[in-house]
Amino acid sequence: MTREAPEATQPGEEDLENLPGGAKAAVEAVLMVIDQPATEEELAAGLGLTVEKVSGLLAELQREYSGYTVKAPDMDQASHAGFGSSPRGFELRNIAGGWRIYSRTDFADIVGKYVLEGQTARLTQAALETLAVIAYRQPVSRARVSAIRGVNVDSVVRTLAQRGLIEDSGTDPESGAMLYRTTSYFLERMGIGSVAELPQLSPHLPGLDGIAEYYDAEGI
Amino acid sequence: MTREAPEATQPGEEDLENLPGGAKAAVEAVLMVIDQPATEEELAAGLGLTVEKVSGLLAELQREYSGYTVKAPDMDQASHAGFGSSPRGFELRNIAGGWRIYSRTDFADIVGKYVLEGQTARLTQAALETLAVIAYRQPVSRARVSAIRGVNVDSVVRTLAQRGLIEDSGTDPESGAMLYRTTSYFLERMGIGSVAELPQLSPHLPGLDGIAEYYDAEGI
Amino acid sequence: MAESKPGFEVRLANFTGPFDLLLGLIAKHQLDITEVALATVTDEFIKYIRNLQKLGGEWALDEASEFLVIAATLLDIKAARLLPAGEVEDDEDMALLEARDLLFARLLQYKAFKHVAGLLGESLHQEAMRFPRQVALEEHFAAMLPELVWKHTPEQFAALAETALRPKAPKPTEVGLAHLHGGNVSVKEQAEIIGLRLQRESPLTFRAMIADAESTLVVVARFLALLELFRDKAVSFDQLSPLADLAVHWTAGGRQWSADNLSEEFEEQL
Repeated sequence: MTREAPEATQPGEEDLENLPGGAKAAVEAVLMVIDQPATEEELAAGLGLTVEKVSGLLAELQREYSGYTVKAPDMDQASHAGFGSSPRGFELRNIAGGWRIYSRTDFADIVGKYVLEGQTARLTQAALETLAVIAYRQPVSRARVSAIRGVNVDSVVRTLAQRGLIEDSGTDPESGAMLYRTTSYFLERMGIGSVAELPQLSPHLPGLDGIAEYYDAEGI
Repeated sequence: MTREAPEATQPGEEDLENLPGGAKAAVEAVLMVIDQPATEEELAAGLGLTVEKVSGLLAELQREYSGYTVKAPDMDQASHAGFGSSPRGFELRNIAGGWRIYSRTDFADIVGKYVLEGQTARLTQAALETLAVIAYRQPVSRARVSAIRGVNVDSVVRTLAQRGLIEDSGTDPESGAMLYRTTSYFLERMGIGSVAELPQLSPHLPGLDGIAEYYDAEGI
Repeated sequence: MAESKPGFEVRLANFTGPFDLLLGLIAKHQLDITEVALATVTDEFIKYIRNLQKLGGEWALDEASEFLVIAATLLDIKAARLLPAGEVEDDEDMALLEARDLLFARLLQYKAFKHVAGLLGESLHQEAMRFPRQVALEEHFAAMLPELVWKHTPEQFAALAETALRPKAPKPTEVGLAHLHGGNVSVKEQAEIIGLRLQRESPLTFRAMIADAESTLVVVARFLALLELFRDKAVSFDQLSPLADLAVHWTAGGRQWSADNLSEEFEEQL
């Protein structure tokens, strides 16, 4: 195992390894108190570890929680390396660029009874379509979303903003129109790391090479 | 192992055992996401298990998290029974009859430092405005405040509650949504004796009534 | 439309089946849009929606607005398809053909977004089955937070509340809407323009009528307006040979005519 040279003020890896459970448990301890996803960089900086080390520990924890037996190279007793063969009730996921603990899907019904807050009503078809246009065309003005959907979207856009799924993203320098983009909460709710992970739009959209130019030409 | 006869609508022990990780993982799933400590009775009711069964599972989880090798009587492979010999970064504690998962005390320094990183002594503009809306429209639900502010206020409301400026004030009998009000600490910081002493607002501002119609129309 | 409900079915002389399938066939050019009796489709749809309402279906509104979007686009395409389909002879015909393709592209794009919206809905639903750990800070950590700096007087706080509670002023989007759309082109407005022009001078060629059109949309709108005027028996056409100039005659005479009397069909702005 290579040891990094921690800064003097940081707890550093050596100190952490002296605590029960070591650096891995320290990462776990922090994951218990965060209320939004933490990036590997934030965790590394807070714990005085390198990003590589933190990445490795997170991957190890993720495997342990999912019930795979871990054989870490520096552990003597693989059977004692952590969680055994059965999956835990929770999982560690990397969403919207950060790591966070979630209850496992299998227990959705049971957990749902305890966690009423934060459960949001399903979006209407109109809201979903508007959200889709904004997600794939961001940053985009309301007028352009309206033009694509063929209906006025003002109230739907307001609802999506209230739900925290979209936000203002400044104004278009040319038209002065307010532009909208999706939020990191949207990524969290979708369970993806970035908008690049959204399903491809083009397979559903054949022969539309000219459409963007059309809208641009119209100044929408 | 005795098997209980759960109510028809409850998941019941037999169903739980068919899920990955079984009843123990189900208890864990709930414990990982609840904010308020849950009693054994509450857990038993939600899971469709007997209180005895839940007690046993809680004790088992507590031991696992603390790193004792578990030898459950009905398990063949003790080494695979759960967490191995090294303690986790979290612990299961029973405080005043309720169970909740906390970060392990050994890591208090590290976690404390992580939590304080980037914390400011000042409220953000978003937090101040949200607090103002709650102060003048209390008791009020998060969804209503979101509707007034036009953005999602979930994390800001959490910050204000954490800072002791607002608190739960029961649930709305109609919607079942959690309502918030300001605290006596808020009055203290404002230097006033009661919310009645807050300066009057212009009578032209829309009250909750106007918002309610708008809000119901949105179907939120 | 979700699989859980039967969805809207169309019964026409040359097609019977789900509305979605009809759109698919048109999209794949396997069915000519000009052969679809849109009026019949609309009548059937209204019947279908009434039934849904009777059953208390809450999706009636969603489905109705979706139908309106598609039907309006189909109507646009159908109208554009009535253009001469022969060889492209000059830039003007080219522009009209492009307008038709763009309208068609708009329909395809709408359907594509509708499809991915379904995928997004599915992801959101799946993710809603996982709950993040999002607990309040443990008390001993909360106690470590720096003491709050509070320097607002009750008056300043009230001013803050005034700002927060005041209804938000319309965003700049609203102000610039007309020019953002490249100028909303209204069929009714264009009908007014060509109506007045024809009352002054008749006959006029279509070419002359669109000579001053500043965009393709205006050309399309004027064409649609002519169809409307024709239906209202305000104009008549003659054309000496296929693809020759189309001469438009004003036939409403001196009787009271106003674009306001045009049917509501083209209320929607292009």
